Amino acid sequence: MPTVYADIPILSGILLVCLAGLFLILATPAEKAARIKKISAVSSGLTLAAAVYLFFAYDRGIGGMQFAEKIPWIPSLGISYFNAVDGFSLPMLLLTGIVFFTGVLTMWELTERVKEFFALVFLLVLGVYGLFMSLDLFFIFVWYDVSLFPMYLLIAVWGSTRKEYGAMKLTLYLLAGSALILPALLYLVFVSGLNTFDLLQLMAPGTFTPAQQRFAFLLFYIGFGILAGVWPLHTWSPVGHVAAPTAVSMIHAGVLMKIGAFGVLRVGIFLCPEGWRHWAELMALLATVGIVYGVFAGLRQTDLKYVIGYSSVSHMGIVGLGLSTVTVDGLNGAVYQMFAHGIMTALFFSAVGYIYDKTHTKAIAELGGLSRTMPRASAYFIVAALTGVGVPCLASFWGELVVFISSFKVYPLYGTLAVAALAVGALFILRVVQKTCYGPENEKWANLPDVSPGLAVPRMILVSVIVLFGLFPSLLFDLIRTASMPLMAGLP
Amino acid sequence: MTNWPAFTPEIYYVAVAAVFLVLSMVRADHRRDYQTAVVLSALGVGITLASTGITADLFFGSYRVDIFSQVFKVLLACGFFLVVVLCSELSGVERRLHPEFYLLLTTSTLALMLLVSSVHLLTVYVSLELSSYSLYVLVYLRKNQPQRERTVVHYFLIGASASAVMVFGIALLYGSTRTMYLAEMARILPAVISQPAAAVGFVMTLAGFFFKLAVFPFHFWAPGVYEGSANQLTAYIATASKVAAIALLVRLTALGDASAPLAHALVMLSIVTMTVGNVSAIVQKDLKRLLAYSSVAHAGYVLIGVLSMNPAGYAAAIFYSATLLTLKFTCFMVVVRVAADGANITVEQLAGLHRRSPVLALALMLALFGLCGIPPTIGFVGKLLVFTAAMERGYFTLVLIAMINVVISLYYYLLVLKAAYLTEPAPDLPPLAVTVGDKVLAGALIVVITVFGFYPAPLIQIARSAAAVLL
Amino acid sequence: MIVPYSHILALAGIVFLLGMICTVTRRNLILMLLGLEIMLNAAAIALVGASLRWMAMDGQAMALFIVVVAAGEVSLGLALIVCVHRSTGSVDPALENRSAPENPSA
Amino acid sequence: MTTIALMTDANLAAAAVSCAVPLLAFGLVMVATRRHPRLSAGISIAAVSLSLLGAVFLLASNWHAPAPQVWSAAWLVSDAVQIPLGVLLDPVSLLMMTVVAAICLLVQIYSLGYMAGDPGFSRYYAFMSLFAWAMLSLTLSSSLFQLYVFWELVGLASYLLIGFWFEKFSASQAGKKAFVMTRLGDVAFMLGLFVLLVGAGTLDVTAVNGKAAAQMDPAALTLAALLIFGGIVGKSAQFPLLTWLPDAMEGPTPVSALLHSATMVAAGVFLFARLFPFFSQSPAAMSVFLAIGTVSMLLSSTMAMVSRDIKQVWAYSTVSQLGFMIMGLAAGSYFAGVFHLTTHAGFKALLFLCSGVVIHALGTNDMFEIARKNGRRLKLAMVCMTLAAAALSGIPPLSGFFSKESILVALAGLDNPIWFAAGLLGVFLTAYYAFRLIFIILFPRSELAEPEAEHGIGTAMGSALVILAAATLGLGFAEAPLARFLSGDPAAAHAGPHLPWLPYAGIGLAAGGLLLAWFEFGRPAADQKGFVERVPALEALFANRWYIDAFYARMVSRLVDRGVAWLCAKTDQRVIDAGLDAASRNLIRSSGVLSTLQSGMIQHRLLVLFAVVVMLGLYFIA
Repeated sequence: MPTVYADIPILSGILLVCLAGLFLILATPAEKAARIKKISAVSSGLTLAAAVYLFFAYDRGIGGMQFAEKIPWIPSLGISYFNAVDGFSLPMLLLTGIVFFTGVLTMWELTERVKEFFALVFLLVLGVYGLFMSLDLFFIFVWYDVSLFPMYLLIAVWGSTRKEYGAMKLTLYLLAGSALILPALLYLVFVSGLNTFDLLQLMAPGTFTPAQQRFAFLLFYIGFGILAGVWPLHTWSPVGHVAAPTAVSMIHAGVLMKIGAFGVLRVGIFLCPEGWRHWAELMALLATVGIVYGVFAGLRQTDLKYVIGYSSVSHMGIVGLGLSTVTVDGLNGAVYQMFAHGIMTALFFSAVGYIYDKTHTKAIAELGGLSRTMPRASAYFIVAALTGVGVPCLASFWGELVVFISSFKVYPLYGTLAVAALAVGALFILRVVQKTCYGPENEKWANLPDVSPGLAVPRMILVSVIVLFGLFPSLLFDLIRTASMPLMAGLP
Repeated sequence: MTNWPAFTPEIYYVAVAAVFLVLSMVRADHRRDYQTAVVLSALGVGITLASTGITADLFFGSYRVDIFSQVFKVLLACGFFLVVVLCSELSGVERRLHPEFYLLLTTSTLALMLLVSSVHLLTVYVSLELSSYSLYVLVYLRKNQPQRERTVVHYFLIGASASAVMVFGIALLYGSTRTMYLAEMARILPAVISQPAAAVGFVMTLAGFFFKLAVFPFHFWAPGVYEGSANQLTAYIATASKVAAIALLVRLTALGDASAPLAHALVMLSIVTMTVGNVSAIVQKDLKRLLAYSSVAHAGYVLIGVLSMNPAGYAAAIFYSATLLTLKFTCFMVVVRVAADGANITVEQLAGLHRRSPVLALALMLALFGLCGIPPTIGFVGKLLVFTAAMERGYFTLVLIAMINVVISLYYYLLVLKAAYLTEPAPDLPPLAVTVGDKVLAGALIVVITVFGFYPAPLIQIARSAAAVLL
Repeated sequence: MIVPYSHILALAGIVFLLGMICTVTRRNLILMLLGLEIMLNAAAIALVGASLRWMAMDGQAMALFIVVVAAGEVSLGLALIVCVHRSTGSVDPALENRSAPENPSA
Repeated sequence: MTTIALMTDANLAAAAVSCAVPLLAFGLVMVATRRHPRLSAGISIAAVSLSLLGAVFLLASNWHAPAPQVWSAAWLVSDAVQIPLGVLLDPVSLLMMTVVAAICLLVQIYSLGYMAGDPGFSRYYAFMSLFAWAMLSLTLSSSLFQLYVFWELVGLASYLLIGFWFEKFSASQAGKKAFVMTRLGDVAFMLGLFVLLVGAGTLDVTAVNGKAAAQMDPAALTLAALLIFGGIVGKSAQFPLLTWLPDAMEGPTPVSALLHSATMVAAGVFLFARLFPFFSQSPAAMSVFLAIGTVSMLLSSTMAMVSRDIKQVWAYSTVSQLGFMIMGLAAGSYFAGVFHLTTHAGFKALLFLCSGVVIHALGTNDMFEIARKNGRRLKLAMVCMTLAAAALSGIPPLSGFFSKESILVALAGLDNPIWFAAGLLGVFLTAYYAFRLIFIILFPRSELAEPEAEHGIGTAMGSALVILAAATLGLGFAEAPLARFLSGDPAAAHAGPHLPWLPYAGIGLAAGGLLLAWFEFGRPAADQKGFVERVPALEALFANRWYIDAFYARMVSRLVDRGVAWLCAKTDQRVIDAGLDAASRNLIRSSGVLSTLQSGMIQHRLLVLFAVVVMLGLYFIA
């Protein structure tokens, strides 16, 4: 795969914009909430614009790593500041941009400790962007943690039900993951004997013996898998999602969970293809259990956000299943599904967040008839739900379809189970839709305002993205293919 | 022929000690004492910085001035200066005793400086004792602390036993190597390390520094002393004396080559130490106690670097000591500022810090994340270096256990964070007396913690060159 | 030399152990201090023996230093004990345990 | 290449346009014109009439060229998985397309009157356009993946339209039920596609019908056929997934007319016809289909015999007619099935629209109520309904007679007479329940309620009825040309043995049913109690849909909700989570213990200290 270096460091530009936003926010006095919001909106919008530009400027003919920037950072350890994007990371960047921007907009009505909130969100997103674009193991780990530790405060301060428990659980869980990742990273760096943290150099075939790859991959899989909500390490996710405030659940379920899957892909699969092959069966098993388990556990939930949390577990299971097939199709489907699911959950949480802000309840039993009182809000909710059910021409259908086909070819049993879970999934999500949106108008909520045009903007963006990629999946698939095909071709 | 200029810093600190001796005889005036102390210690930093370039052997080669020692002297001077800065109102100690406090602090610092350059077991022993004795007395100076006697007695007894063990170890070493010069010992020891006497002696010699560093089983004093001594003094014990101890530990372990049993013993010690420290820190309510246990845990992490017994490991340990200095000091700065009346504070008393002083809260947050080694803080780089060194030796399990410990530690650090950021302050609390100077200091610390956490290359270079002279 | 080094070493070791045991078992601060001194002296014996073994002076020098430092240690220790006695009226470390329960947090 | 063809080739252009236009209408209405109901209606009607024009044009231009034409372009290209977006023009797709477009147009015009003044008017037309788009594209799909996509989309449209009046609990419930039950079938469908893909390596319709499937391992082929048929069962509400259709009647009546009788549910049969050559390669599967079709037909007829709800009756009859079509196809007569599909679309839509008029006017579904409220006042509706009912029960010379007869011929051709017998029984029952309803409404027993405020049926609704009635009358005589168009030779109309007596048997049984209905409900002395109602057990059985629904309800609540789901949720709380929490609690407890251990008497500490030192010493000495 060729590596094309950038004339203008756009990638660093994105990071710098986040950083600048962060400092601007810190510099603004806490009373000027409006200005803080404007700053965050503008800078997040800039990053989104950059991401979109990259998405279209990326030369799909050449493929490989593009817009690369490399600066030696800690020479004595062979650490370098190395950013680049390929067909895997570009969709993730775009996703991050969209979710970040819309997330900021959805929190427009926040009043409590605005300054700190947006500062932390910027820190979080800085880490996310960095992780997706970094090709140096040191930085990958640094960004990984940078994107995690603001979560604690974000959830514990601005969250809701059982927030401190949820925050603590989530943080410990995820950093337990990093406790496995760091040793594995160092292990690989040292057995390679190259004294470099450069991913591209390390991934040269024959750097690691199969045994080493098997060993390291397992650690990566578990470590990153926690963040990707792999069963049975998923229990932080519903709790955390429920506790988190809207924008944070959007970013978290929308982007952070993808970091886990992306980490497995970028670090685990890139460095340890042998290990990948070796553990694929296990991955498939866990993923399938996750898919089925998620929908069934979701059936019993009475809290709106718990429902979404479990549906995320199930959908991320689909991603895992795709990765476990060790085929180009599986990879494509998985990455596409990561993108689609990100947008979908973002929309889901933004809709639920709005409903919660107005009704102050997430208990499904208390809701109902919202389509009458707040038609727009429930419309967004229904669109998200239908996407989650996997209705065609809405984004996530294609990812699921491709994953199902490839997994059915490789693991007929798991594939069948995963497809069968669709029916239950439909039952469980439509039930929620029926109980919250449909039914007679609920006089308790009769005089609640509907989504104001301003707040409708982010949600409309998400909806249109879902429809766009639902109608033209090739936009994304052609891009992902440029990365997945050489990867699989490069495998021994 | 002795090269006196190389000895300037030590002489300077002797002079400072003399000044305070004089001050302690005239009528006490705490403002005056404070200002003098600040000025003099700042000057000391300058002098030590000036003397970094020098290399010399003094006193028949029993005292060595080189980049290694000078780096540590700079660190010690900085630690001393920072601690002194914190003493603006030293309410933990009676006003009339302030000169003595500074005097003993100075002598202890002096002793630590002597310690880091001593390359002869005799000098090592003497300077170690000197620093310990000043500390014993300093701890006793704490005002209205009901149990100070027994705190000091425990400290003293454990310290004395540790030094006894150390002396016996020295005797054994000497008995099996016929020399007390570390340089020569480095030549001879590898040959004889297989003899039990030599090995036992070696480990027993380390005991003295284990005591200072609060490595299991010499750590029992830590909680009591941290809790029982004046906040500023606790800051000093947690930073400066640790730094020196690490220095000597590195110097001594540089002698013995990595003979398997020795390494294993150290691995055991470090694992037990960090686990004991972290696990027992979880339930602590008193912030200083909690920090005491956390520094026990950190002693364990440092040991990882030391026991790797390779240049990277030594560099890592050196870097780590600087890290500890910064991070621990930041925490104690917060402690000192929050506990205005000089009393101990519990974790709950941090409540609403983010309201009462945002900058301190931010500094505390970064310091805590640094202590549990989360990027992008300097603490993470320290851990990374240590683990890298261990990994070069192939101690994968050790690193894994250490990381698990990190996760455990995260729990109680987050509890502190929670108190500082989540809980609202009690309404009747007086506003924190945070001067501009404090804000600047806190800001500087924040910058150091994050910037060097993100771009540590220069510091790492210094640490490596310092470690290079050992071999 | 007349006595072989190993014997001296054994003697020193025994004395050291005795000192240890004294320190651990005694309930009296003064006696505990005494035990510490004994340990130091054991070290001194070992050193002197060693310097005899190598026919070199610095062991003896070290021994002298130890004696001196031990003197300082004793003075400090005794001063502490006096303070303890003032505050608790006893020289029994256990007594203070009763007088003040330690570690309220745990 | 396809893009160029789009410019040059009239057929492709017409097909593309007529498929795409309703989608545009949908988007336009959803985004722009929700506030202006009339405008939205105008847009979507214009769109669908454009599609109809296109369809008619295609039908006309290909009337003499039955050679299928295919265009396709890549929609999604992963590595091995490639999903094309294409157009396949062949007789069956053209015919279906025309039928769909025509009925869409009629129903939308009809809805102008029926839905007038509804708060969700625009939304209604948006969904209608959505459906039109999905259904038209479904008919023209060139590959099975594409077909599956639109198959799901029509399901979505049906979900949205059934639940159109979402305040009604029963409506939203019915919508959910419809979606989930069809989804059950679709899971099988998807798996079948996968098996087919793995076996035949392609999902292109022509290829699957051609050689590609031929070299498949017969077992796999049968498996694939059965699984795909699962989709048909779901969509066309066949046994055992037949109970969602009656509930679907909760939607507005025009919707029932369009989706749940004429077109969408017929999509299943369409798929059968579409893949007929493929299915017919597996005799085992075909016999299963035959059985399922027969069972569904008979079961639903029995259910129709006791229902009091007029729309329910037509819904049951839809199921049974679909079953009839499937019987025809499974019996090997491609033409019979498709022909019945066509005619059925006409008269069943007519039936629903007429009932719609009645319901709209009298505000009740209950046939006795309607009779009491003097429903026969509505002359046009009554005439058309009777006509359509006659067609339904196969009375000559109406369209239904011809199509049914051709199916019966096909059944008679089978060596096992039971299917034929079942078919004849079906004819009898159909006539019986159809005219039971008609007679009940026409000859009210109880005294007439005073006529209330008159909802005159507008021109919009009336015109639709008339057109459909005309179709019902005329379509039958189009048998021969249709046969030639569909399968090349006019003789295909009567595949199977030539039995001169057969038409008379059919007519006779239909007449018998009619007479029985007259005897029980029509004649002045009748007490309007059917022979089934006289056997309470039987009536209960039929009225409760043979307890199929109860069975499903129990399954869902017992097995899914309180079974697996409960298990999973509990595992999450009680095992995984609780385990971790317990672990951390124990850690904290141990921490308490440890820190007390470390704060004992000084001697203890020293003891530990020395002990460790001694142990280290021993460790080195040993």
